[in-house]
Amino acid sequence: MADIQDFSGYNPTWCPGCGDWGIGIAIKQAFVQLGFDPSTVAVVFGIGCSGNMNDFLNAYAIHSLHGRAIPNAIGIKLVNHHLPVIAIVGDGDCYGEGGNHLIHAARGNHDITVIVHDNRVYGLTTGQVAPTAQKGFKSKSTPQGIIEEPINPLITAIANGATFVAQGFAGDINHLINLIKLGISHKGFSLINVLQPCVTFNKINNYQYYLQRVYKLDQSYKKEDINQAILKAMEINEEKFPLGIIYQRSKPAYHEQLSQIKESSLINKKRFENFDKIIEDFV
Amino acid sequence: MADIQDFSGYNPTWCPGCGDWGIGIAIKQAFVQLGFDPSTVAVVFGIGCSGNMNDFLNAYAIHSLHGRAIPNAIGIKLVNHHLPVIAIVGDGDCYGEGGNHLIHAARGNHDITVIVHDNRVYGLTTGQVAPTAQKGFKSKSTPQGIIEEPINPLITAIANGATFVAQGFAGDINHLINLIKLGISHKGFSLINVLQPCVTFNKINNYQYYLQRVYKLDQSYKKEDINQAILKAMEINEEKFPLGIIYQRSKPAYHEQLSQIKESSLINKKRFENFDKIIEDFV
Amino acid sequence: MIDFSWKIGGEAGFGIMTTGVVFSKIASRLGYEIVDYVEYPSLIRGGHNAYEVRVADYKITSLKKEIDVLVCLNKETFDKHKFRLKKNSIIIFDEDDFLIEGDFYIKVNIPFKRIIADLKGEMVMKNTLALGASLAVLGGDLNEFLKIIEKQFEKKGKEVVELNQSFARRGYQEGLKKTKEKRNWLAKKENKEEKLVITGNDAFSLSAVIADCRFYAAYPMTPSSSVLTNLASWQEKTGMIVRHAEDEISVINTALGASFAGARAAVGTSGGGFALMVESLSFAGVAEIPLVVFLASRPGPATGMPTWTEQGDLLFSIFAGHGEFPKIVLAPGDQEEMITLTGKAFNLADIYQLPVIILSDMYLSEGHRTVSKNFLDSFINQYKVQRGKFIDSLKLPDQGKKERSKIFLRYKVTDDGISERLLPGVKGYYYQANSYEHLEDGHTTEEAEPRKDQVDKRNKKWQTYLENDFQLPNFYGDQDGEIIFVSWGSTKGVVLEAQKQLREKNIKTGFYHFNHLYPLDKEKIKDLFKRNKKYILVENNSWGQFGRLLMMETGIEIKEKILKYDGRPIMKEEIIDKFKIQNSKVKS
Amino acid sequence: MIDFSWKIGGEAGFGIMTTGVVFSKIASRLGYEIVDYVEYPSLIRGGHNAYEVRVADYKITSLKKEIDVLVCLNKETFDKHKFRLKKNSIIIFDEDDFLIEGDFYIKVNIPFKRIIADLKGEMVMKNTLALGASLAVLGGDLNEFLKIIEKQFEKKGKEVVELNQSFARRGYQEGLKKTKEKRNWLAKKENKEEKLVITGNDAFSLSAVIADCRFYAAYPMTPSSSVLTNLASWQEKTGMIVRHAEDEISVINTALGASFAGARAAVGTSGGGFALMVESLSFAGVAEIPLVVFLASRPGPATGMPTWTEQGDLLFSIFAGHGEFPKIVLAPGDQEEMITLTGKAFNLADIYQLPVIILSDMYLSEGHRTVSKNFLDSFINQYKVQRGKFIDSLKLPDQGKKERSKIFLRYKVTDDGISERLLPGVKGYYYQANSYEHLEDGHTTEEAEPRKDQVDKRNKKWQTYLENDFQLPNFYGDQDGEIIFVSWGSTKGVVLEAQKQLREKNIKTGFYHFNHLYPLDKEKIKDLFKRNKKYILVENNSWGQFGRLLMMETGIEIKEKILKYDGRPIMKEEIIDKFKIQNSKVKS
Ligand SMILES: Cc1ncc(C[n+]2csc(CCOP(=O)(O)OP(=O)(O)O)c2C)c(N)n1
Ligand SMILES: Cc1ncc(C[n+]2csc(CCOP(=O)(O)OP(=O)(O)O)c2C)c(N)n1
Ligand code: SF4
Ligand code: SF4
Ligand SMILES: [Mg+2]
Ligand SMILES: [Mg+2]
Repeated sequence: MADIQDFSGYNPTWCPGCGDWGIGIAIKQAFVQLGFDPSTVAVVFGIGCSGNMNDFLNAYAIHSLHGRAIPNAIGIKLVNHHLPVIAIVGDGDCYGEGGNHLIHAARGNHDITVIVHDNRVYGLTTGQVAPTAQKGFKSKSTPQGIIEEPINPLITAIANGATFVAQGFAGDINHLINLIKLGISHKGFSLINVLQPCVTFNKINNYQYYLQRVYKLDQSYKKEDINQAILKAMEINEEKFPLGIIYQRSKPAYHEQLSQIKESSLINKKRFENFDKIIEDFV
Repeated sequence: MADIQDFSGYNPTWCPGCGDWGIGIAIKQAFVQLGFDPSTVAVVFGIGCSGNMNDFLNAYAIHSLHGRAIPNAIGIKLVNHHLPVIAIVGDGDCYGEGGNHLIHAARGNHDITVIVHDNRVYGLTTGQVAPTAQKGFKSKSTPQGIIEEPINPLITAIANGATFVAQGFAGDINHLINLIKLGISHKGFSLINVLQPCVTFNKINNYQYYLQRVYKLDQSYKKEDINQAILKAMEINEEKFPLGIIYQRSKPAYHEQLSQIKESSLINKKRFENFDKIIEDFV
Repeated sequence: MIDFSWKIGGEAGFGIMTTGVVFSKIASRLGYEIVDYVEYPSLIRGGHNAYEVRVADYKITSLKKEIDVLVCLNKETFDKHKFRLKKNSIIIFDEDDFLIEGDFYIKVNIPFKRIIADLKGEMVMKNTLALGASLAVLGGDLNEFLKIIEKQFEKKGKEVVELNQSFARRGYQEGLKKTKEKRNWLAKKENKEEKLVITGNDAFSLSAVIADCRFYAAYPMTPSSSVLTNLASWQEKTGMIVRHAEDEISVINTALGASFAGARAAVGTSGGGFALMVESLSFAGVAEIPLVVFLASRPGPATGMPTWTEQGDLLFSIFAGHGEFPKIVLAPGDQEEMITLTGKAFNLADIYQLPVIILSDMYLSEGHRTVSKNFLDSFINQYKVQRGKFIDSLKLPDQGKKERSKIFLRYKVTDDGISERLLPGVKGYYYQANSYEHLEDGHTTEEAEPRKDQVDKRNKKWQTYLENDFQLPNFYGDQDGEIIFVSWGSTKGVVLEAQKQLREKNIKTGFYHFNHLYPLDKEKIKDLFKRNKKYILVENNSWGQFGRLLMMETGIEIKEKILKYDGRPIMKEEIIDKFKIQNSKVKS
Repeated sequence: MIDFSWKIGGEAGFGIMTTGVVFSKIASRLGYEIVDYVEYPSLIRGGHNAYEVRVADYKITSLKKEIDVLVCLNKETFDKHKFRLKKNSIIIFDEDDFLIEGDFYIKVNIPFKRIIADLKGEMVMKNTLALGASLAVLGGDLNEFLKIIEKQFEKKGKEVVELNQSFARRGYQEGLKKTKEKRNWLAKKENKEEKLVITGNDAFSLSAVIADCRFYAAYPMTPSSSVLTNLASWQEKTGMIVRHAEDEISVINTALGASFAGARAAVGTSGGGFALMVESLSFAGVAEIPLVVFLASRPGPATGMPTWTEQGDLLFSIFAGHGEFPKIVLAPGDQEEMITLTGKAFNLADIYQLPVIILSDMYLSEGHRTVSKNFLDSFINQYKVQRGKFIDSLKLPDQGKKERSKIFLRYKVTDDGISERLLPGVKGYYYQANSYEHLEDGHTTEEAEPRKDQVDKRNKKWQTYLENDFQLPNFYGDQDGEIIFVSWGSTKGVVLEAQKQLREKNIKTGFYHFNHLYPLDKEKIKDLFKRNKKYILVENNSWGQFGRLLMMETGIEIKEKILKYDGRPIMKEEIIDKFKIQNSKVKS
C-alpha cells in the first residue's frame, strides 16, 4: 500500500496560502485512500500554477500543453482503460484555451476525471482574467474590468452529457478528498470544479469570500435530476456556491461502448493479422 | 431600397431539396425587410455547404476558415459597430471546430447574429457526423454509430451569457425570416439554431422527421425567464423541437461597454496623437 | 499494345466518381493496369465532375493528354475536354442532349434520357448505361460489371440488383448496336496476376493496419478523409480505435495520449488541419512521443482549392513547430511507396520517438493505381514491427524495506540520442512526459547544463537516423543521360513516363526521385550531384520548394524548373514540351 | 569612465523584478545608460529570481560578465553568482543570513531581517532597504528613489508612501555607515539628455500606438504578455480596443476581422501561441488581410523554458502556414530598432496587404535599455501612416435606372501584385475576402487560369517589396577587418560590444546585422559576401537557423558558428573566447 510520501515529488512552489496546496493534498490523499500507487494511475497536467503540480505529484504522467490535457487523457484511457486517468487543470487552461475539449469529452462520457483549479485568474502568467472571473474584475489584461460574464462550466458540462459534475473548495480538504474519490470511482466523465483562492492575484475571491458563500448539498438533494441540477448550477451566477455532487447519472462510458476492447484493453490485444479480410475490398 | 435580386449572387449549388435553400431565402428576405443593402451589412461565412452561401449572397463579407467565423465577426463589429454583422455557419463549423468561440462570444454578449445550419452532419465533406448528430447515427466516420451524445447548443449559449437564443426550421421560411430579423435587431449576442434537413447525407432527420417534432412557442411562453428557457432547451434531448425565441434578455452589448467608442466607431475616430501621455510612464 | 484513356464527365452529385472507380476495377480485373484521376468541385452538387482512367496492358505511371474515349453525360463535358480529343476519339453521348457538328470523332449516340424514361429509372442510372455502353465499345466483358453491381447492391435486395444489372445490359446492347469497328481494348486477358485497385489513401490505410497502428484520430478534411472512412469502417475487423474528434487539436492530442500509453498512433489531415496541429507537433518533439502524421496536401493557402492537387506544404511541414526538435518527413511517389514508407514511418516513429510526417497530395491520395497482390503480400511477410527502445516490462525496483515505486529515467542522455521508453502502467515505476524542458527523469528544469544536454540529445537523433535509416533518392533512367530530372513525392510517375517518351526520341535522361525528404544527408547528396549535367527540377508548386530545401541543406542549386501550380497534376507532355523549348534554347 | 554591473537576487515572488526596474530607472534619471536582464523561473513563488543591471556613462549594448555589486537577499544568490565575482566586487548581504568567508570582496553587511523586525515591516521591504543601501554604496542620489516610491504608492495613501520612504532612507543610512570608500558611480550627471527606460515589449507597444494601431488582441504568453498589459492599460487614453480572447485562434481571427473592417490590427504571442495561429496566417495570406504579428520567442520546443531566451522560431515563422503566400519577417536588434521596425511593419502590412511578423525574444522583450527621448520624438515626427492602396471612399456606381450595389474587384491582378482594398461599409459596393482561391472579384474559383494568376499576383508582392522596402543588413565596424560577424535580431548588442573589445586588442572586425529577415534579396546579399573574409555566424539557437536561411536564399554558407541554446543570452566574453580559440587554431 502506497502512502502520501510515495506520491510526493518535489516540494511545491505555490505561494504560501494558495488554494493549490489544499488541492494537492486532497489529490494525494484520495489516491492513497483509493489504494493507488504512482505506477497504477495516469495523470495529465495542464499548464498553469495548477499544472505545476506535475513536479510535486508522482504518477505516470503527461505534463501537457496549455489547454490540451483532456484529449491526452482520453487517448490514454482508450488505450489502457484499466488505468484510472485524471486531468489536473486550470480554469484558463480548461475553460479558456481548452474549452472546446471539455464540451466534447463530456458528450463522449469518456471515463476520465477532470479537476479544475478555479481561481478566476491566470496565476502562472501573473494575473490576467480567467473565463471564471466575475464581471468587472480588474486584472492586467482588463484594467477597466472584464466585460464578459463568467462561464458556467457546471451547466456546460451537464447539458452536454457529463455524468458526474461536482464542486469542491480548496479550503475544505476533507470534503474535497471524498469528492475526488467519488469522481475517480465514477465510471464516465467527471468534472470537479474546485474553488481555489489565488492569494497573489485575486484579492477578491479569497477564503473569506468563499467561506461566506459556499454551502454543502445535503442528503435531500437529488443529484440524478438533471433539471434540478442545472438550476442548482445556476446559483453560481448569483455568487452562491453549492459544494458536492451537483449531478450524477449512470451511463456506459465511451470505452465501454467499443466492441474492439470488450475482451482486452487496446494495448494488450494481440496484433491483428487477418489482412486479407480488408484487402478483398480492393480487388 | 434593395430587393432580393440585389442580394443574389451566383445560383446556389446546394442539392435540390436541401434545407439550405430555405435558409438562404430567409436570410435574403430578412435583409430586404430590414432595409439593408449589400453595402450596409457584413456577413462572415464558415466553411461547409452552409458557408458556401458566400457566393450566393451579396454583402461585404469574409469567407472565413472552418470554425472561425465568430471571432472574425467580433473583430468587424468592434471596429465598425454601425454595421450589422451576421455569421452564417454550419454545425460542424460552429459547434465542433469552433465550439470554443461560441461560448466566449456569448459571454461577451458581442452584438453579432450567428445563424447555424444544424443538419447533424458534415455536408461538404460528404457525410460524417456533426456534434448535433443523434447518438447511434451511422456515418462515414462512425459506421457503428456515434457514441457521443449530441451537443446542446441552446443551453450552452444561454448558460454562458447569450442574450438571444432561438431555434428555426428551414422548412418554415416565414417563421425563419422573422426570427432572423429579430435576431439581427437584438442588441447583443444572438444564436439562431436552424434545423436543416440534409437530403443527401442524413436520411433520418429529414423534413418529415422535423415536421412531426417541431412546434412553435406561443405567446404564453416567457422568453425572459432563464430557468424556464433552459428547461425548454432541454427538450431537444427528447427530440422535441421548440421553434421561436427560447431566451431573450436585454443587456448592454460588448461594444456598448467600451468607453473608447462611445463617441464614434473605432474606424471613424481621429488618430490618437497625445503620445507624451503614455511615454511619461517610462521616464 | 493497349493504351487508351477513358473519361466520363457530368454534373457533380450524380455518381460519376463511383462509376469511375468501377471502370478502373473492371479494367484491373480484366487484366490491365490503370492510372486514374478525378476532378470534382468543392461542392456537393452543381459544378462539373469528371473521372479519367488510363488503361494499358503494360506498366503505366501517369495520365496521358489525349482522351480516346469521352463519355459525355452533359454538353459541358464535351466542351471542357474538346481540346484533348483526337480526330478519331470516341465520344459517347446523347443526341437528345446536344449535337456534335462536323466529321471528327467516332460518335456513339446513346439515348440515355429516353432509355431512362422508358425503363422508369433514376437519373443516376445514366452512369450504368454509360458504363455498359463503354464496355461494348471497348470490346470489354460485361460479367465483371454485373458482379460488381451484385456486390454493391446486395444489401438492398435482389430486385435492386436486377434493376441495375438490366441497365448495364441495356447500355451494353446499345453500345454494341452503335459500334461498327470491333475493338479489343478491354478483352479479358489470360494468366493475369491478381491486382488491387487502390488510392494513395487506401495504401496508407492498409499499411497502417499492417504496421499494427492501433489508434487513429482525424477530423475530416479533403483529400485525407477517405483514410478516416477506411479505418473507421474496418474497426470491428481490425480492432483499431478510430476517433473523429471535435477539432484537429483534439485529434493530435488524443493520438499523443494514445501513443504515450503505448499504442502506435496516427493522425490524418490536410494543410489547414495540420496547421492547427503544429503546436502539438512541437510537444511530441520535446516529450519524445512517437506519432505518424498523414498530411495530404491540396492547393492553399487557407481553404484554397479543396478538391485539387498541389505540393505546397513541403517547407511548412519540415519547419512546423516552435523551437528546435527533430522530425522525419517522407513523401511516397506512388501507391507502392506509400505502402512501404507508411510501414517504415511507424517503425521510425517508434525507434526515434518523434513525429514522422507522410506527405501526400490529392493526386496521390485520391487517384487509383493497380498494385499487384503479390507486392502487398510480400510486404506483409517481410514487415517487422520495430519498436526500438520501447519496453513493456521491467524488473521491480528493490529499494530496501518499503518498495516504493521508482522514477524511470525517461530522458536519459545516450550516444544515439534515444532513451528507453517504458510502457506506462508497468508496476513499480513512473515518469512524466514533459512539455517543459526536463531532466533525464522528466522533471522540469531551467538549468543551463541539462537544457543543453537535452537539446543535443534530441538533435542527435537525426544523425542516428541518417546513419541507419535515411535513403538516398532512387535513380531512374540512364546514368549517362545529359539531363537529370529531380523531383519528389507524387510527381514520380509523370517524370518516369516523360523519360520513356524522351528515350523513344533518343533523348537519354536520368531521374533522382526523393522520398526521404527530411533530414537530408548533405555529403552523400552532394556526391550524387557532382557530375556536370543539366538538372531539371519538377514540382507541383510555385516556389520550387524542394529545390530550396536542397539548396539549404546541400548548397546545390537547380536553376531549370518545371513548376505547375494551377491545382492540376503535371502532365508528361508538359515536361516534354518544356524540355523541347529549353533544349532548343540551348542549341540556338 | 563609469561602467559597472549591479545584480540583486533572492527568492522568487518577493519583488526582485520591480526593484531591478526601479534601479534601472534611477540610474537613467541620474544620467546613465543601462542594459538590464532578469532571470526568473516559470513559477510564481519559490525558485530563484535575479535582476542584473549594467550601468555606464557611455553607450553600452550588452551585459558584462563580471558583477561589481551583488545584492544577496539570500545565500543562493551568492552561491549562484560567485563565479562571476571579482576580488573587489561589492557584496551587500545580511550576516544574520549567511557568512562569507575569506578576504575577498568588499563586504557590506546590512542586517535586513533585524531592521524589518525593528520597524515592523514586511519581507518585501528587504528590497527597499537593499536599494537604499545600494545607492549609498554607489554614491548615488536618494531623491529619485523617493520620488519613484511616491508615485508608486500614491494611490495607497500618504502613510504607505512614507513608510516605504522611511525604509529607503534607513537602507541608505545603513549603506553609508558600512561604506568606507566613497564612490561616484551613480553621481548625478548634469546636462543630461532626457531618457526612457524601456523593454523591447514597451518599444513595440509605444510604436504600435504611434503607428495608429487601433486593435490589439492577445492571449497572455511569456515573454509577450507585457505588451497586452501595456496596451490594455493605455486603452482609455489611446482609444485602442484590446481584446484578451479565449485562445490564440480567436485572437488572430478577431484581429483579422478588425483589419478587414479597416483598422490597423496586431496580435502578440510567443512560439506556442503563434503555432496555434498558423492556419489563420495562411488565411491572411490568401485573403490579403494586413496584420502585424508580434512573436516574442522563448526556448522551445513546446512549453520549453517559458521565462528564458532563445532565437529558435526563425525558420518556423518564415515558413509558417500551409500553401504558398507571401509574408514579411523583421527582427529588430534593440529597442530603437523595435520602435522603427514596428512602425514600418504596420506600413508594410497595409501596403502589401499581408502578415508582417516582428520577431523578438525574451532577452529583447523583457530587458530594459535607455532610449533617448529625442530619438523617440524624432521618430514620432517623421512617422507617416502609409496605408498603400487602402481606400475609404469611392464614387457611387452608376448603373442605369436602379442603382444596385456593385461588386468591387478586391483581387484585381496588377503589375505590382497589390490591388485596391476598399473599406467595408462604403456605400454602393461590396466584396468578399475569401479563404478559397478566388477570381478578381472575390468569388470562389477552381479554374486553372485565375488560380495561376492569383498565385502569381501574390508572389509578386515580394518582388515589389524587395525593390521598394527591403533593407540590406547594417554593417558595423571595420570594412577591412579580416573577420565578419553575421547575426540577426537581439544578438546585435553583444556582437557590437565584442567588436569593441576586440578592437582594443587590435583585432579589427566587421559585422552584418540582419533585421529584414525575409524575404531576402539574393543578388544584393551575395554581393556583400563576395569578399574573402572569415565569416562567423552568431545565433542564440542550436541549428544556426539564420545561417541555413542564408544558404537557402543565397547559397552562402557560413561554417564558423557561435551558437548558444541553454536559455541564456550570449555574453560578449563567449564571443571573444570562442574567437580566440578559433583564431589560435588558424594560426597553429
Ligand atoms: C498556447 C499557450 N498560450 C499561452 C500560454 C501561457 N500560459 C501559461 S499558463 C497560462 C494561464 C494559466 O492560467 P490557468 O490555466 O487558470 O492556471 P493557473 O495558473 O491559474 O492555475 C497561460 C496563458 C501557453 N503556455 N501556451
Ligand atoms: C481546419 C479545417 N478542418 C477541416 C476542414 C474540412 N471541412 C470543410 S467543411 C467541413 C465540415 C462541414 O460541416 P458543417 O460545418 O456542419 O457544414 P455543412 O457542410 O454541414 O453545412 C470540414 C470538416 C477544413 N476546411 N478546415
Ligand atoms: S499565483 Fe495564485 S494560483 Fe499561482 S501559486 Fe500563487 S496563489 Fe496559487
Ligand atoms: S450535402 Fe446536404 S447540406 Fe450539403 S447541399 Fe446537399 S443536402 Fe445540403
Ligand atoms: Mg486559473
Ligand atoms: Mg452540418
